[in-house]
Amino acid sequence: MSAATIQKKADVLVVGAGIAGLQASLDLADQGKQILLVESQPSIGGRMINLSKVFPTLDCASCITTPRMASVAHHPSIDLLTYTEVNKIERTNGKFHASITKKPRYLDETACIGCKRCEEACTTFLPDEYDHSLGAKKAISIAFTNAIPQYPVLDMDECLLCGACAKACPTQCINFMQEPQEIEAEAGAVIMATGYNLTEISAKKQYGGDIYPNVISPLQMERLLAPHGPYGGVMRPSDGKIPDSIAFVQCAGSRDKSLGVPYCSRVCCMYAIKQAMLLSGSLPIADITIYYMDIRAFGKGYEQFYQNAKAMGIQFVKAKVGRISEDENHNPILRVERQEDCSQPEEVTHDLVVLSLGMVPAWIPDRDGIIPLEIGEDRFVRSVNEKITPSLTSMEGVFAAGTMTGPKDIVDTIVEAGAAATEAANYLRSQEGR
Amino acid sequence: MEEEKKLSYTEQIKELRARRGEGSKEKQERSKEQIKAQKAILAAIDKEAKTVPEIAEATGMNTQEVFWWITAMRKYNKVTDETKKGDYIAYRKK
Amino acid sequence: MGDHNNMKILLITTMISSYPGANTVGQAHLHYSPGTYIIRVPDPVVFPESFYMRCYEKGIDGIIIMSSGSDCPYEGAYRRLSERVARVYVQMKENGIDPSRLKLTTICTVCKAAFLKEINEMQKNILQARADKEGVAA
Amino acid sequence: MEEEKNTQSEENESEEIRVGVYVCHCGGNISDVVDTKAVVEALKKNPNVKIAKDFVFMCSDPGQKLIIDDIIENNINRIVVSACSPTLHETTFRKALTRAGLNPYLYEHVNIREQDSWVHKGENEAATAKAIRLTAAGVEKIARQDPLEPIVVNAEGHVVVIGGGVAGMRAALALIKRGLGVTLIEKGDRLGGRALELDRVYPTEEKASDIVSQLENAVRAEKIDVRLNCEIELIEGFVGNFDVQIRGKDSKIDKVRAGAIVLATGFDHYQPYEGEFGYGKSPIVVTLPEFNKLIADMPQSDKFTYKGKDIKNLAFIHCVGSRQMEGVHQPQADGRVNDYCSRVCCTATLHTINKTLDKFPNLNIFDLYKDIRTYGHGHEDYYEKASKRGVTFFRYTDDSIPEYAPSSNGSGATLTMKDVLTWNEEVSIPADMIVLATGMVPRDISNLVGMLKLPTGTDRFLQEVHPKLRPVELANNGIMIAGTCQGPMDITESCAAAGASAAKVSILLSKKTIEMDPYVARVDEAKCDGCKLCLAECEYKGALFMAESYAHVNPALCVGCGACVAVCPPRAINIAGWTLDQFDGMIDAISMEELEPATVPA
Amino acid sequence: MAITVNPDLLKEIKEYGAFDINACFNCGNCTAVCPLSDTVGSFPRKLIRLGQIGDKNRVISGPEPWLCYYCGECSDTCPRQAEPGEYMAALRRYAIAQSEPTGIGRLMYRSGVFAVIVTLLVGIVLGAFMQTVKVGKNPSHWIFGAVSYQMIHYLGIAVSILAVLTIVGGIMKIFNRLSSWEGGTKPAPGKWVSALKQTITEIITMKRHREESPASEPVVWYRSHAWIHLAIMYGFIGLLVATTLDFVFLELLPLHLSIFWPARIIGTVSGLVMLWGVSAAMLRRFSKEEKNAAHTSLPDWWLLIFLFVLALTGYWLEIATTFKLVSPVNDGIMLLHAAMAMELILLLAFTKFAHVIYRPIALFVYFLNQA
Repeated sequence: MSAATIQKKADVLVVGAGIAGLQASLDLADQGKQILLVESQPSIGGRMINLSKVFPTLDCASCITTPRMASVAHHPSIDLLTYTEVNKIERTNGKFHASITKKPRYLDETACIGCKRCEEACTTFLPDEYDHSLGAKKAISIAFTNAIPQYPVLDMDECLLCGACAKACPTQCINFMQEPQEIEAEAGAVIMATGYNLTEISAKKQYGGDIYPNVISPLQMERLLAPHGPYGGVMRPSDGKIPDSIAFVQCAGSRDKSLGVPYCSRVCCMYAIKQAMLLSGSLPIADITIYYMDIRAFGKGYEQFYQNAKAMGIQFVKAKVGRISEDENHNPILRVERQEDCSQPEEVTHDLVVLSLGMVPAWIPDRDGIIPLEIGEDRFVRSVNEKITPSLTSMEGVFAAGTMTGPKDIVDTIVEAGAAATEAANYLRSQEGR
Repeated sequence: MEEEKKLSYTEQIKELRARRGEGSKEKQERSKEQIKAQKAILAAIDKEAKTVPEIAEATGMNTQEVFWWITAMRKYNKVTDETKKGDYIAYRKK
Repeated sequence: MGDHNNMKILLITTMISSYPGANTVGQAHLHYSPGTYIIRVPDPVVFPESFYMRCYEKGIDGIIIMSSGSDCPYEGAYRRLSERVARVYVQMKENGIDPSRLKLTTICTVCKAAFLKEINEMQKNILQARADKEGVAA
Repeated sequence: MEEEKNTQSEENESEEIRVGVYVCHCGGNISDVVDTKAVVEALKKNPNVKIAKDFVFMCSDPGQKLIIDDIIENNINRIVVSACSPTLHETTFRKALTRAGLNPYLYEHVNIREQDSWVHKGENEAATAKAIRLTAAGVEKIARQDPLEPIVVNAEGHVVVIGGGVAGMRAALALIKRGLGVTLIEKGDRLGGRALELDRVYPTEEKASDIVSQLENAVRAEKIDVRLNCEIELIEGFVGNFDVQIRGKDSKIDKVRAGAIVLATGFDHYQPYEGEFGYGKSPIVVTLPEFNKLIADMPQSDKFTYKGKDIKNLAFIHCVGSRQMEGVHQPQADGRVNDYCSRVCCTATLHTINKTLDKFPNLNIFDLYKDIRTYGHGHEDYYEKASKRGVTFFRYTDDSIPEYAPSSNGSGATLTMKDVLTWNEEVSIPADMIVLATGMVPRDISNLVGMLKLPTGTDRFLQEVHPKLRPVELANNGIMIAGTCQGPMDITESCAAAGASAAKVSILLSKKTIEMDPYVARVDEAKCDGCKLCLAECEYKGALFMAESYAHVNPALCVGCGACVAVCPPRAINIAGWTLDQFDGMIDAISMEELEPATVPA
Repeated sequence: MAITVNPDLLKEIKEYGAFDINACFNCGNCTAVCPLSDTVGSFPRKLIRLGQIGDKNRVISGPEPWLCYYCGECSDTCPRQAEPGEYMAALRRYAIAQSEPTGIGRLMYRSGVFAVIVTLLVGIVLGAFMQTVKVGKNPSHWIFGAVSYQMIHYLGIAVSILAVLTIVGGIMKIFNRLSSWEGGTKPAPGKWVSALKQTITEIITMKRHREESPASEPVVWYRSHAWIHLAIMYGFIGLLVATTLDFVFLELLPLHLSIFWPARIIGTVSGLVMLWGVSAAMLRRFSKEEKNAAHTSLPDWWLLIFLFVLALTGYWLEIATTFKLVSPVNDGIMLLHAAMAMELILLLAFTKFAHVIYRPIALFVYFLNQA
């Protein structure tokens, strides 16, 4: 009953449409290469589109990502597949063959006009993963307001099968019986840009990140700070209180061998400082404290950003938080050794606590298959010529960009995506000669 | 494919419900719970705006659950923000 | 609401931030007064002082310049724009136009709340300006 | 190009303006609130509108066919579609115009969904009035629109890379492999740059000399035009067409034409001032680069001897010349302090410490830091390894910078500071030798900066267009940056930047010509009175200039911001596609009281 | 006055264990996570840092090493796996070694071979010495066929006196050091009584120890460190009481004591309790499941082995006495039992066993300074 397999051909297959994949695709497509860009989520934009603002410029993340997303979506040389999984990529005779599955959204994308009438009609509420469960969505919904493309996804597992959405749709595009669509693609080169996950919020038991409602992840804080966030402001999840005292716990998921993440995640210091600055902007009287080991503001303009934050009155306390508990009002209590003043442990109560979690690879070859790339000790995809050509993977013709090779901030990701595009283009050219 | 398209929505739903079997009931129960929760909260803030702790007290639900529903109904334009009351925002039915 | 409908507010938006910002408000199906007219430009710095004065002459009640602020991609454009707006205020004063009928602000692509707030404030300003004028006339 | 424009405008004048208006229902999304029929009827009264129609889905194939048929059969030459946001379907309809043989810029998209029907639910009448005014404004705008063509400039398929360090070589290689011609210019007498000073590099522990020779051999194997001992004399021109004058060792000037330029001019080491932690006053105080050179060739030994003296206690001080604070540190020559972090020194220092302990395992090593910034892949391992090998760390702050005091016998020194790790107690650290982890400062390229008006930041490094999204491009179109001329980086990061800048160059030069948006300033020479007011407004060097008594625009350099437009008294200068006349027409339509058709002024 | 940094102290402490402590990067997690660290006694990082910069005086003068019960939470959660708990254990060994003047303790801790040789040598000497006095023709107590009862009696007293002397020396030294402890204050005299009360309560109940409950390893009570320790302690005290009672009432009582005689009951029950405790402790160390048992060193084993063998041989002798089993093997076991018991007392000041003296003193000082 499933439709015949669709055949596609491209110069380069790009896996992942976060900022790295978008940038690599654009850099290649603008050179005239045909790109097949595959994204597993319903919208492109990756992690970046859901951030509040970016450091150190404090540009609105969505404002600088949306144009790039739109350029990709409208680019004549980019064939974009969203809500699509890559199952396998194989290299035969110098060409890559990918088997790809387009997951059913349960609607006809060619007919959908993105009007959201289905979403309004739907009565089933679910936690919204784009707001990291802080907010709600419907069983049929468009991922987020500025999603690209503006097609909803129907969550068949949660659907009541009431038919309200189908009745509301002006184009009759809903199809409850839709099946996955198989796609076979051939490409001359591959760029992998599958991104990162945060370290599990439950990883450090002493922090109770999965138990205490007011101990949240940094991506949740991003949503609270975003102008279109779930609460319409910074409030805490347990009861909607506007917090007076907010703390950031640095290295809550990095530089910790007991968590199996011995490396530094590079971005946590800066995003915490950024969030702290944004908080002090929106909650001018709130006390904001960052508990840290070393402030790693190493990038261009980052140190100055850090010094500005200090000048704004954000408290930087050199201490690693040992444990977190909470009182009867769900106020988190941190236990720290405040070593700058004395050597003694101290308990401090805050209204809201952000665990500055680190980065782990979202996709790991030996766990998730698809394509057999070598990984390093840190489980990220390994570069075989790290100094000179960081985007080179262990497989000829496959290049990696962004956080799939290690933690990285946006600017380093974009630079590396450009470098990966260059490598892919040059590889294609070298293959032509053969 | 062609054949499937011809099925009307009612037929599609009937077919899928049959495939789903018992699972359907569970989802309908949950839906009833959801509607109940929304109704209770909306009733509490129909006449006057209330904060999350106040709604929780009025409805007997816990604050975290109330707040999630407020967020949900805020998003779908059923609830609107009113004035700030202390450290909390008061919400009113739209 | 009736008052609001006989009111014309011109929203000058930028291609990269406030125009998509207005779309975001639409995508969220939020409500604001229909007396609002959005035009988009690469950058509002293009308009001379006379453009604004002509608008008021033609019967536009209020103008909100929704710039890109620090996100502006053009060198020096925001500085020039704010300097120009200052000169427009002078001309407005000279011509007896209430200065609250012009506002320079920054709206991002997802600034839903700020967008609505600016419109509401402008409506209030316009009503106040009308009342003041009537008061003077009376 | 000028000629082309003229013929088109002539054509234009001879032609009657015939606008077609199409109002979309969007399957009820618009038509449930906006009375689309009323919009059509109102617009029909506009003298310029020859056809007005509504349709359920304009973006659908039958909808587009309506437009194409009207263009072909009814000689419609301007199109207005009132529908969703232009961000969704403007390109769709422009393509339809092209298919029908009409200039795609003769199209106006009016947003009556996101900015009308969706936000004015329940106020149908007002929403309809708004839709009429907005659509009329669209008609006014497009009636005053000329056909536009993209700006096309010639693109020389050759690149000049300035700087023969790792980043420069890396960029040159990527470009030549892409099929572009490359001239690589190096000031010194050999390729390799700062990497030549290094022994082994973190985290791969490769020999830096291997990296350099690997790159150098690759450069030599390709047809890269390598110019050693050469400097830039002059650069003129603009994107696609730069004229680069190169001065050789014999002062002979050679000219190269390039479509783009990559700057990879590198950095200088921070040089401590005399007396900074005893530097220059005592021979036992050296900088990290000096120390690396010193121990590079030393054999492994139980004893470390320096200047005939046994060294037992060796201290390293971080952040010398970096992360400086105003009022705390001595300012640089230009009166500013180096307030930036030099990024590489933490890992470089710990890398050196480990190397030192490999050779001299009996040394006591002390490390005085502010924050340990071992951020990158494998960096933290050097920190841990150094700790495990018994290095003692001390953390100082700007309130307590280590104080250097030579010991009374003159052979060693003591460093005294308040140690954060010891709850701010004062500690005194014996040191027989002190190594200062000096940072990076921008290399002096003031000749290039002046010549090309290159933007620099407050840190004096070259300033990219956008620190987040466009990190390897300068505001100067066609000039890219790679490596440490932009800010501190290590070899990996410099090479990645070189690859990224090669991608940007390839995009520019992949075809023989560069196509750019037509939305740039245009001067009506008949109106221009040569008052020059516009010149002061332009921030883009060479974009606007005076010649033959009127203003000229170089469309390759103009970004179309419109700053010049506003100051022109006779309205002689305008942004193509966004003229003030067009906006005036739109305001007329928006401000019309009765929903009667506005007329287009002659 | 600035502290002059001395990097050699840590090297010295490391000879007593704590082989990973250099990895420490002073984050302070250990102090913050420690359930017992507080404003009076802050550890472990404070002591680690003092070790790193080489402030020997402060390292050995504080009560902190004795306030730590080594629950393992700090080591479990240490981001650098520097084993701060193990460092605290090493500090206790270091402190014991620093408190006795002979240097034997120092050598025993630092060299396993030396420790074994000393143990064997002292054991043999004791055993041989006990053989010097021949048993009379009419032994009053037949089980002492191998050793003269009188010999045991008086040697026991002598050994105890010797032990007491070394202990007193140690106590004086430790008091001396604690008086220079920087965290210490001069509390009001009334405080002494309550501090003493708190100390005794803590020793009896081990409340602090039990309540430290590491979040990372929620163990059942009978497997918990505190309960095992309590079992060993009460078992040992019980046996000490039973033995003393036997000694004191020796002449008044019939020879073949019934196992229902109160002192016997105390001995039997205590022996069982201790045997269970010691077995459980040894099992924990074998399995190495918990962090705090992962790095068992010879001094830990030494004490456990001694207690285990003493308990086992004690039972053997009890059974032999009750059922009047006569065998040369019993004689040998009797000799072993007596020799080991005396050795345990004799080497008290030099081994881990010394903590029975030092910990209460440290606790007393701690409570004295508690607000």
